[in-house]
Amino acid sequence: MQPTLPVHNRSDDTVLTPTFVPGPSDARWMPPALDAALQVRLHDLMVKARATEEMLIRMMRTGHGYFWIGGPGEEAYGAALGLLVHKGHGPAYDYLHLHYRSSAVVLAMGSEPIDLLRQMRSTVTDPYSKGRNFVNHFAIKPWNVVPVTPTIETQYLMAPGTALMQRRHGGIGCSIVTGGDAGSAEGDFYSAMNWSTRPGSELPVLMLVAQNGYGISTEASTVQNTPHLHQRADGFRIRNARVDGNDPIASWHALVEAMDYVRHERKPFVLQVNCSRLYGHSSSSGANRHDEPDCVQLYEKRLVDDGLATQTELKLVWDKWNSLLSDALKVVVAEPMPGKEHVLQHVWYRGPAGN
Amino acid sequence: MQPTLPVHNRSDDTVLTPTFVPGPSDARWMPPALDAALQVRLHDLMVKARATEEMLIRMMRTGHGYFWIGGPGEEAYGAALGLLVHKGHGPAYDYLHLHYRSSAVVLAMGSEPIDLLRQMRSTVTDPYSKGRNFVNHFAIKPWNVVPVTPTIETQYLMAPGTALMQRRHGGIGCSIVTGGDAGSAEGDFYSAMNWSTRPGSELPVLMLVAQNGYGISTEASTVQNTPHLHQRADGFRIRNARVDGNDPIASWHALVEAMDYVRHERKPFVLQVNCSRLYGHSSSSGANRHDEPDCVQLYEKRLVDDGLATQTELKLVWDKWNSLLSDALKVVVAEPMPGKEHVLQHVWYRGPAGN
Amino acid sequence: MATLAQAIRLALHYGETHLGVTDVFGQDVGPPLGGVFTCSQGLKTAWNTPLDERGIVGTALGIAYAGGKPVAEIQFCDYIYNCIDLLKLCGNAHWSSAGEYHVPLVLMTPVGAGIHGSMYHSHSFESIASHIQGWTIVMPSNAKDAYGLLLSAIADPNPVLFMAPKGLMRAKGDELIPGEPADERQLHQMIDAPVGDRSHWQPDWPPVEDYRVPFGQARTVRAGRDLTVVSYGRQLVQCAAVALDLAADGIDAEVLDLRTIYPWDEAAVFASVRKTGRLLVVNEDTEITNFGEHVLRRVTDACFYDLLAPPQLLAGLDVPGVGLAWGYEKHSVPQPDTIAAAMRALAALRA
Amino acid sequence: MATLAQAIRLALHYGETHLGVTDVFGQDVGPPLGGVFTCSQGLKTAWNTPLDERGIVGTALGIAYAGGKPVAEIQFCDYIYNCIDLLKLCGNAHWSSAGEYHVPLVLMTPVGAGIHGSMYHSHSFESIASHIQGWTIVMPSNAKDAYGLLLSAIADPNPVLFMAPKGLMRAKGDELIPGEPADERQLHQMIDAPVGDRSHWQPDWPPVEDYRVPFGQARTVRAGRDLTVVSYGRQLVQCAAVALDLAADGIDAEVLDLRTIYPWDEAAVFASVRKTGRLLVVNEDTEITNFGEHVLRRVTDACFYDLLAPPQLLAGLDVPGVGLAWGYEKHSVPQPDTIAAAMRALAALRA
Ligand SMILES: Cc1ncc(C[n+]2csc(CCOP(=O)(O)OP(=O)(O)O)c2C)c(N)n1
Ligand SMILES: Cc1ncc(C[n+]2csc(CCOP(=O)(O)OP(=O)(O)O)c2C)c(N)n1
Ligand SMILES: [Mg+2]
Ligand SMILES: [Mg+2]
Repeated sequence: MQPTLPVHNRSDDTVLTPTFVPGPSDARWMPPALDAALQVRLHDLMVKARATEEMLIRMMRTGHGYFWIGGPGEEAYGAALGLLVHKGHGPAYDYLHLHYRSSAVVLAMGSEPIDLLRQMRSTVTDPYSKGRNFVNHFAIKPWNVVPVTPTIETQYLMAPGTALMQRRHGGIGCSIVTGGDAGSAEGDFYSAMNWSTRPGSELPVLMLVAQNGYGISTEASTVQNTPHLHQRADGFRIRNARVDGNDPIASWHALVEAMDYVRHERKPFVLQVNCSRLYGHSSSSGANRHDEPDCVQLYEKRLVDDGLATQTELKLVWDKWNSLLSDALKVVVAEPMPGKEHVLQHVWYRGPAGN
Repeated sequence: MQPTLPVHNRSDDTVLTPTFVPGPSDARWMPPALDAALQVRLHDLMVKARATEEMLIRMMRTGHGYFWIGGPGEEAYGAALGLLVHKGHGPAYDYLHLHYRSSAVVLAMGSEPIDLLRQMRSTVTDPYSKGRNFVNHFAIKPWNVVPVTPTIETQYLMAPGTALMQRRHGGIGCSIVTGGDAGSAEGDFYSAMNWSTRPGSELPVLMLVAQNGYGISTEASTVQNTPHLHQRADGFRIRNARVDGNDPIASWHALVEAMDYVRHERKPFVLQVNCSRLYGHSSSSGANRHDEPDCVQLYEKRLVDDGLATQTELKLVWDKWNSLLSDALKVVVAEPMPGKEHVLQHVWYRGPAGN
Repeated sequence: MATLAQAIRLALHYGETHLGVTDVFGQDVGPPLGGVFTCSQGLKTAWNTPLDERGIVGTALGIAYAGGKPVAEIQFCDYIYNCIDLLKLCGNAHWSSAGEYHVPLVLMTPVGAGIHGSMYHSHSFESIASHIQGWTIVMPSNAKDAYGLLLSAIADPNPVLFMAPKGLMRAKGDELIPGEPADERQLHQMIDAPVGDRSHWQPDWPPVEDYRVPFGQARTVRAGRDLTVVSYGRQLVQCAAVALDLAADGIDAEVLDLRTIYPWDEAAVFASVRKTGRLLVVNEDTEITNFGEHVLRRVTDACFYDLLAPPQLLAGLDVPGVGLAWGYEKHSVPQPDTIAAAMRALAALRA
Repeated sequence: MATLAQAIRLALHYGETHLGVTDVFGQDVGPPLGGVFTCSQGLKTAWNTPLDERGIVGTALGIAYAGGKPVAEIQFCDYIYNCIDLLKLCGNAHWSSAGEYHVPLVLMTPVGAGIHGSMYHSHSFESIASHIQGWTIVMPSNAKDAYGLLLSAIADPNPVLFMAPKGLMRAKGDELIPGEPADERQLHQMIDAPVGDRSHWQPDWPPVEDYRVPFGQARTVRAGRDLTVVSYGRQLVQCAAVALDLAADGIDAEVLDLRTIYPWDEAAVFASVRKTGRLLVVNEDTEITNFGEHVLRRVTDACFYDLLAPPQLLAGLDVPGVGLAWGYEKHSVPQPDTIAAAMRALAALRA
């Protein structure tokens, strides 16, 4: 197979907007074609994610949760990624090593917004952590979404492990790991690249770096010398590229190409997605709206301009999700909170061996 | 200033043998010119180091020490490095963050072989660790040789700290860190590159990677995908090169050029030195002689071929060091061993603050 | 009165201007934020690092080797666990180099629960820390001690771990720091960065003075006859409040604030236990191989025949984390009611 | 009889062939060396990793998540301290994911002094390990227990830390492992890799059988009336030898081998202490916040009124490392003479 996406040329400073190349033909799975219907669906999923995050922030403000951290600004590439995941359980399917701004990914995969509200409110019904972890810390075993780690960048260390099982299993399953730009300063980012390129044991790992320009209050560019983190992969001879993560179509194409390479060459790829951090770092910094490009707004304008949707249709999408979310909130606030009897549950697993 | 050594071109696979470029003129320090006298001196220092290491191995075999690990095979670049160090105390001078194969470096700087014998035998007179640490674990404060860490690669994390103080102090002092090829797999190697390239705070760190092809029993090339580790610096846009570390003249020139850049540009440089591991990993693997290029033998042939020395003269050098070492051993075996009264010494420093 | 966070900031300022501090650094420690708890706002030597704890500790060690005086921060102690090897190197460099080098550095890190911090903003670290050699380990329970301990830490030529209880960061002291303005609004205007754009803001430092809390000296927060309660940090504050309550019921507890966790004030604790015959150690680290068990062992060694009841530890439950929902925290971290129950039970135990 | 290293190798072989082990890996674990102590020679799933402990533990966790059964090795526990955050993640994933995931992995690492290993080949790790939640922690003192504990570890669906005492790696057992050939030269010829070129060597595995040492069960190595000695690993062997010596002097010690350090056999220890009234815990980890102090606390809680003397800990001195010269090791790590002295002193103490 001819790789279709050139290795990033370090002196080329332009943002990559790859042209669409049909995905690989695979008996079991193919990326859906990005036709008009899918463009509309992408919008729906982006709104699903944004509306959910905005509800989470409202919950935090109104005392229905202690702390918010999440993904507004990462819906465009997130929704595309969620749709492109080869979803299922076990090494035939993709593993997801996500960070805490990945709501769009799991919502596009089919998660229910109400479950995020549950984790936000720390109810005992929270399926991801039973009220133990902050919101957006997922764990969804039927879909290979491994527990989101509260420690930055450790997820990169685990991806070679799942990818090794996938390499052995055969097929097209890959391990997808996401993280932030500041977090790439941890040595773990490099360990992942090193472990994914062991000679003769190259691994199908798709490493995403969400470059939003910040780590909490710190401008990433003031503490790391690179406008383009994906180029750090150059030193490992790993193919890499970057894409405008605020553009779902560009992200889609870039992901299709990167995944095509990872799935079929069974080698790693580093993809930088430039995106916004629309409500700042977390509720600790106020969770106020920031003046940065809003991928949902930009995409809505484009859909209208391209004649794929009308303002009214777009508004209906928002209404649909907002009303679903209001209903969900009503359910969630009535659900029980964990008590003493839950504290010692799940310290030890007592079921059968194997995973 | 025009950098004289080009950034390593990743597609260029040839070993770099830079031509000599006069060192920078600096009021306080200049690299000595590599004239005939210095070429002979390099040989003397290489033999000093080799003879010392061979004595250490003999001590291990004859019960004068529990464990040996050291630097035979790293004398050529080590002696050159030792001579090129801007030696002294405090941030005006170079800091050395060495690993456990650096005997040639400190011996070329002027250390006495007897002190290595003391550490080998764990006598109370061992100036580096008072019999606490394995041999070749130096700590020489008057020369800014910071304690050699038994943990692989952690020395790379400290070099940006000393280099930061040197950056502030001004002048030409730099921080030199050495380590092995296998050890570069630790994330710490990358952390050091990241911390040395913070925008506006670039640091004068010379990072050396001694590529001997092995980590203990493991062929480095079987677990890391790179024939040329220095290229990992590409991802950080750090200048890098490699040199035949078995050739003291080539090493000298490469070091002069790399140091020139680091000292005056105040930026990092990664230099890979290809070398041999002549007696295997350590006494654990037997410390037997391996069939690899021997830098001392190769250099002796060259000196004779070039008419810079006769076989007789070379033998005199060996005799000088060997007899000095025999005398030293007699002294050392009569020296006291640490006892109960030494165990709790130096847990806390009780002298004045400041270093 | 200054809050604990302000006291830290004042101490760092004093350290920069009088004690040779060259660098205060860590994630978000420099402008614009000045630390997630504002502890390093307005400091002239404060700077932001890459998000890399190993790099932070390694760089601190390098700075210390090269004659600087670094005060490095790990943003939360929950993120220190990838650096234990480096902490060990800091603590053993003096010994391993036979006294050739020493390591004058301070590492600051916020610890403990009490802020609904969930699994990774609720850790305690004193148990593992006290198992690492060569470090002095301190934890203040109030602003003035924070100031005094931090100055002692900065002045010390060995590595010092300064742990600040998260839950007390905004707690105001009840004693002025020497040189602190009496009016706390004035202090606020002088040293707290404004909301919004801070690029032109400069602090107006009050003339704080040298004040040291010596290492290894506990403070008797409340004298009493019936039992000895040893604690530190946020739990000390809870213990002191509970002791006051119980006094009304005729239980007269002596409460000691350890302040220095290692090396700790054995003499003060032994003297108190010899008087009361009963000991309760309270902390919120998890209970298996907990530093309090070390205190219990030493007390059992030294005061066995004075003990009227088995010495007790009240600590965090041995669970993998402090869960976010209040039900988890309430039932896994000592709370006033569990402290009161433990004190009552111990007072009632007969030898 | 098999050595402890051979027993580990046999257990890994059994694990590969009968218990679903998919990967045995770590630094120098695969061919040609098969582990610095030869524990993984000849195994079909053994492979060499990059020199990167964080990568090793992270990869093990990933393999476990993806349905594999990894047995990862940290070459010496002295090099595990940059991974404590990852050990915590392994141990809390089941709890934090509310039971969604669990982590069936085994981490092996050699521990302890006794081989002139100097500062970084002499560490003990049980104190910090037991402070991390979600792990079962075991340490055998003989070859057969090593085999049985390792099979239990492999079969367990939770993370298990298997610590092998360095100083006992070459010690031969005195009981055959089920299926082990009775002639140890035969075993050697079957499973020890030849010196020199090994590229064509294949082991000839004996038909070893399933044999498990259950977790949490101590073993009474010697019954006695006068005092209880609790230990494990290399120190247990020393304690047992000393107890035999002291019996000649009329001091009749009961010696328990804990085998599982966490969760440990409280019932057995309590029963023994209730009988003897005296407890000595012996290990070689450093003494401040030492796992033995936890045992002491629980015993004090449960058996205070049965104690005839303060329960004691004999552990490593609180120094930054075990120095290389024998004078350091002798005076900082428990030795037969210090163990004997501690046992005599305890037996002599009157309540
Ligand atoms: C190991 C570790 N260190 C520090 C933190 C605290 N922390 C949480 S998020 C964050 C910033 C992350 O920035 P980046 O990686 O750019 O991701 P972003 O939040 O911008 O998406 C920090 C420092 C942490 N969670 N883990
Ligand atoms: C953190 C850490 N892990 C493992 C070891 C054990 N160890 C000592 S030397 C060595 C191999 C180092 O290989 P390399 O870096 O190539 O250096 P070389 O010995 O070849 O000079 C290993 C694994 C260690 N000392 N520190
Ligand atoms: Mg960011
Ligand atoms: Mg090597």
